[in-house]
Amino acid sequence: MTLPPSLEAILTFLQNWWVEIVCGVVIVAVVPLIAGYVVLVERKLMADMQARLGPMRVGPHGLLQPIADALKLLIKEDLIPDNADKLIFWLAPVISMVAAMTSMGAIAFGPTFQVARDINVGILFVIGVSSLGLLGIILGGWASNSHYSIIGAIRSTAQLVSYETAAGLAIVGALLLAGTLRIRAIVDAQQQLGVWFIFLTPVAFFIYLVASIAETNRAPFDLPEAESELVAGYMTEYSGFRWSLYFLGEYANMIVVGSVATTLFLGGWLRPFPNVHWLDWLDFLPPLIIAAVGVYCIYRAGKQPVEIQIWFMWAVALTCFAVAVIFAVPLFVTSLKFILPGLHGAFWFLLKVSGYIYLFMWLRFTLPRYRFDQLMHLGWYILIPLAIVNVLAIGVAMILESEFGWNRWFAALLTSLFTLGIAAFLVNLYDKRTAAASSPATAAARNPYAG
Amino acid sequence: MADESKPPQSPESSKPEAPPTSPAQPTAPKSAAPPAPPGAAKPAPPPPKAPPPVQVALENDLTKRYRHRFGEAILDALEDRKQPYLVIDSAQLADIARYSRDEEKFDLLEDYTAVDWPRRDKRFDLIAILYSFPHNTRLRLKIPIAETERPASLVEVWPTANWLEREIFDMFGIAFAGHPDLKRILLPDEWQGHPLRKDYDILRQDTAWIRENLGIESGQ
Amino acid sequence: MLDSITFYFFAGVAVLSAALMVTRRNAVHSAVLLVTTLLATAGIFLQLRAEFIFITQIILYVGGIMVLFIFVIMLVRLDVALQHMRFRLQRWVALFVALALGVEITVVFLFARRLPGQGLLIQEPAPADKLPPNTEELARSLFSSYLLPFEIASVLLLVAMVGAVVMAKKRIDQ
Amino acid sequence: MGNALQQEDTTQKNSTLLGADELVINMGPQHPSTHGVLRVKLKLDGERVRATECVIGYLHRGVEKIAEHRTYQQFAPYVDRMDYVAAVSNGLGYCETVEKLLSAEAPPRARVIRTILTELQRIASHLVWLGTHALDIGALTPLFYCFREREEILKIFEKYCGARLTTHAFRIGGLQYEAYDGFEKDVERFCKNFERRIQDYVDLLTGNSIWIGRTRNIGILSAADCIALGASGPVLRASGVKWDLRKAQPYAAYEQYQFDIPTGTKGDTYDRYMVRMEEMRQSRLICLQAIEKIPEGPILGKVGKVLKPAAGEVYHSIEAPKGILGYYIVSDGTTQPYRVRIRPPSFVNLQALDKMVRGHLVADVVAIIGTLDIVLGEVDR
Repeated sequence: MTLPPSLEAILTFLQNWWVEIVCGVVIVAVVPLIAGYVVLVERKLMADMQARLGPMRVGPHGLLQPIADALKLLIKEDLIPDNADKLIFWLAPVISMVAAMTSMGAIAFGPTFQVARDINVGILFVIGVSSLGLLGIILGGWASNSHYSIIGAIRSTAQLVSYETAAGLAIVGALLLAGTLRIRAIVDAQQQLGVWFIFLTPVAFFIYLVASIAETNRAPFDLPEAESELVAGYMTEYSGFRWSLYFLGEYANMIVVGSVATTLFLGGWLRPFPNVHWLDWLDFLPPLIIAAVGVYCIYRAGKQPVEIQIWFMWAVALTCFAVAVIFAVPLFVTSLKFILPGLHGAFWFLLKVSGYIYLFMWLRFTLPRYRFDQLMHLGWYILIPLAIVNVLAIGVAMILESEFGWNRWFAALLTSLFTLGIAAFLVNLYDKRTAAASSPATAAARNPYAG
Repeated sequence: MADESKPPQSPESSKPEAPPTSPAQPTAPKSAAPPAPPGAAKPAPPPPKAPPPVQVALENDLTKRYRHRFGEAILDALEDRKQPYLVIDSAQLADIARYSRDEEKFDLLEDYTAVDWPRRDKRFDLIAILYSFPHNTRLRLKIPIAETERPASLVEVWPTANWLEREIFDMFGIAFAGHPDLKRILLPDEWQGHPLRKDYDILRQDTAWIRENLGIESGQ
Repeated sequence: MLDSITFYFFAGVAVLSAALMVTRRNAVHSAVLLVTTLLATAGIFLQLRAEFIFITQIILYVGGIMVLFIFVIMLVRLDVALQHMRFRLQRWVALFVALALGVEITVVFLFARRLPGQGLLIQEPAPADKLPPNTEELARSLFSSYLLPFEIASVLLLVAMVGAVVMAKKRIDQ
Repeated sequence: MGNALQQEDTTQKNSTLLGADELVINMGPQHPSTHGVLRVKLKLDGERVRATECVIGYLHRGVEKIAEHRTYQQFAPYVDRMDYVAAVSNGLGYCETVEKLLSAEAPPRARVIRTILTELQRIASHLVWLGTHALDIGALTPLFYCFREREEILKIFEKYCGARLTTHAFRIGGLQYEAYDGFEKDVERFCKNFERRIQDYVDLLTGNSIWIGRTRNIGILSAADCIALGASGPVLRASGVKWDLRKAQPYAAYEQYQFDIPTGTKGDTYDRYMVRMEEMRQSRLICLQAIEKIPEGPILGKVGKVLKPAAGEVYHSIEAPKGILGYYIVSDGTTQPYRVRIRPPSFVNLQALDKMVRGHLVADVVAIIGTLDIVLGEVDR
């Protein structure tokens, strides 16, 4: 049987790329769901910290709330303001979401899960493409033709441009240690060194943490959408489905920055102490944790008021057990050992990302919001100088280690202390400046956007 | 909302101009502190029974100082339920206010309002309630003015008078001379009528405004 | 086969959006179309296995420069400003430049066809997986053979930056 | 009207935004943080405020006019609807004023219970302020903590008089209801808990550098400005004037209790925050002192069923949570007041807004509106 050449080409194409295509489809299909559940978790956490229950109505403990929300958003009336630039208004949220999802493609969720081929500028790809979401924000703000929107867009742009600089410089620190831009190679470098980079360059991690919160527009840096000042910032005029695209983009971005931080600083998919063999029992943790979740569900099932909720809880519990068994099998069956790193790697990776996102949420519920000029000052006067000094310090430490044979830990400690000293100095300087400039009379002369 | 004590004015009357005093005006504002020009214009009201006098003439250092300083401009000094007040001539209002603030240390204009006595010659009483932080005392100034009169604005003396005078203008239609930004404050700018005047019925409203701006027939 | 499809796709998008860009009246639309052109060009870079240039194109041009572009367009009414700037010979100048460019491209193409192996048209490109790692190669040549131009360029940028700060500061102080 | 303004502005937008000219932004009346239907027109240069204009009156109900057509008792519930966040204080002011007009006095027991309820109301009002103020500045969580505590207070009100928000707790001449069984216990339990709870807010906000950065040196109002503009209450005390009507001219039963008047030094937003926090602690102390010994005796003085005050007039003011709340009542000897004038603290304090926000950023406007602690029901009446 001979196939026409065009069909054959398509078949070879599919043969070569089917994993990537499937993963891509999975990302597009699953990320909205994950984002929805991240929102649910956020609401539940917020409720817990604020002495209330959070969503409880749709499904047991509100577990189906994200689906209800998604349905509501989909069937909402799609409003476009009269004076809006229709084309751009339509395009902007799509840009935001596409950028976030595309950048997710290059992230390695485990040693084997990665949509894009492991291109040798992987980490730059993630950062560069996710920053394109900015275009969506700025265009959306402009196209809405409303004051609140445009001020939100201006703030957003200024904020992202400033904090991307700091984030980029912080990443350079980790990249220097890894010596590569390739995502898998970065994690491998951490395995070879036997240490996560957060311990070698804590300052860089801290800078990245702050900058990534600012980049994803989360509190305390959520000025572009500060609801008490700008209603909803650049999203003011958006509703329904378009609004949900922005929303998705925001949460997908959170996952992206969490993944970048995990890859660069938290050892990616490596379990704690990957090289220490007497700690190999840590491999049993993932199935145990998942099984524990199942046990908890059974425990709660008895307390559900409605019968269907009891069944639902049992279903969740059984799913957990099934997953736990899947995780446990390669530990015992030698012939299946080869899937161990992939499976457990994904578990550890997602666990770390969740921890990072949890930190975001915790900060959001605890801290008041910065004012715009304060935000810019923090970025330009503290984080960026600090990041530059940090890059220099890491370079010095590496030379001390390789050329002068210093102990790695000693060099890292010394340079971190040095950088922290600079940080203290900068904060001190900043405090003095603000004390001098805080009265409106003198402050009026300065433009907040000038930084 | 209907008020038992008097026949409600028909709410449909969209005519913005105030109709003449409603026939069943409940009472004559008789007994309260008749200021300088009493008598003639005021028809004899029917006082149900003679109450014991609660307003007594006041004579102390404070009133003496005021009288000494302003003489005839202090029309009367009285005390009502142990609260002193001076009835003053509106022509000297600004001077007396400034003197009160600077010399007598009444540094806070606690409130500034008006009362409408439609049957009186001088239709309105402006009421300024002063408080002195150093002496912890209050003093009321009562300034009778005629309907057409434009009393001096006190914004220069007490900046807080700004919105208070705007409210008086809004509610009573008393225009203050020299106020920096005299316009309505609580009611819409285009509203007709001044609600706290006694001839403005409680059921009345600017129906035309409501129809035009709210798109409904009546605000009741 | 696939390579050709993607190439023609990217090239087509680039040319089309470039053409649309110059014909749009709305400056923001033009900017968005320019972004599309740049992205399509970036795609071609990626196809050539020039990952570093690809990502630089995206980060610098699309993420940085274009955002500032749009920022300025949004805030300043460009159409008004342009009306002041427009002069009558513009059309002829544009025509002349376009013609010159067209002639240049034609000549280059003709010569490239005639002289194979002379740089412009590689007869037998090396297979993709045998190419030297692009990023490392770029870094090596930048920091060895082209060190001086590279440093000069960075000093130039520094000068520009300082100049911009000085100008902005002067305006604020007024 | 709002639409017209918006229209007019959009046309100017493009040419003015960066041109360092002026941008007029219309904040409210439907804006998340104008605490009701306040509309503020902001003239901006970039994000800096050049001038403001408040447009109020959206909630105007003509309370003063209504008063002229109601008997003295009938009007009492209306005052609860002005500052609906502190209805008990409004009622206290009105009842005491009418009592003065009648030359009557509430019996001692009534006065002590009035004091307790009013102080609880002060705490509740300040809690609403703290929660919303923190929310405006971006701290989400304190709001829920504050409302949790406020709920305890409202429960006490509910048990006492059946209503939670617009309580109408007092009657002219004293009280309608006797304190319920276990009233003292409830108040005491609340006060005991509240000490710990207030520490939570302090932990969340007081030392937080972002909070300090957002409130220090923001919206400074000097003592002289405060007095000139008539600003009273915590706003006045935060600028260093140690003055409180509860001490200066004691009413209800305040002269029996020991408490401090907290003051600030600078008169900025942070000082006002500290003053109100300390006021809550002091109110708690007053409540604790008051429940220790509530005198026995009648709760309603002899005022008669039909109130016919002798012709004349009276002015009386109390220290409401938001400032001086004054009532000026003119009687013509009938059962209905001839004129009731209410001196609303929010209305007068709001006047200071313009002075406070000039030169600050848009974000500070929100903080300053919050720190003024206005209730639009009272501003507009």
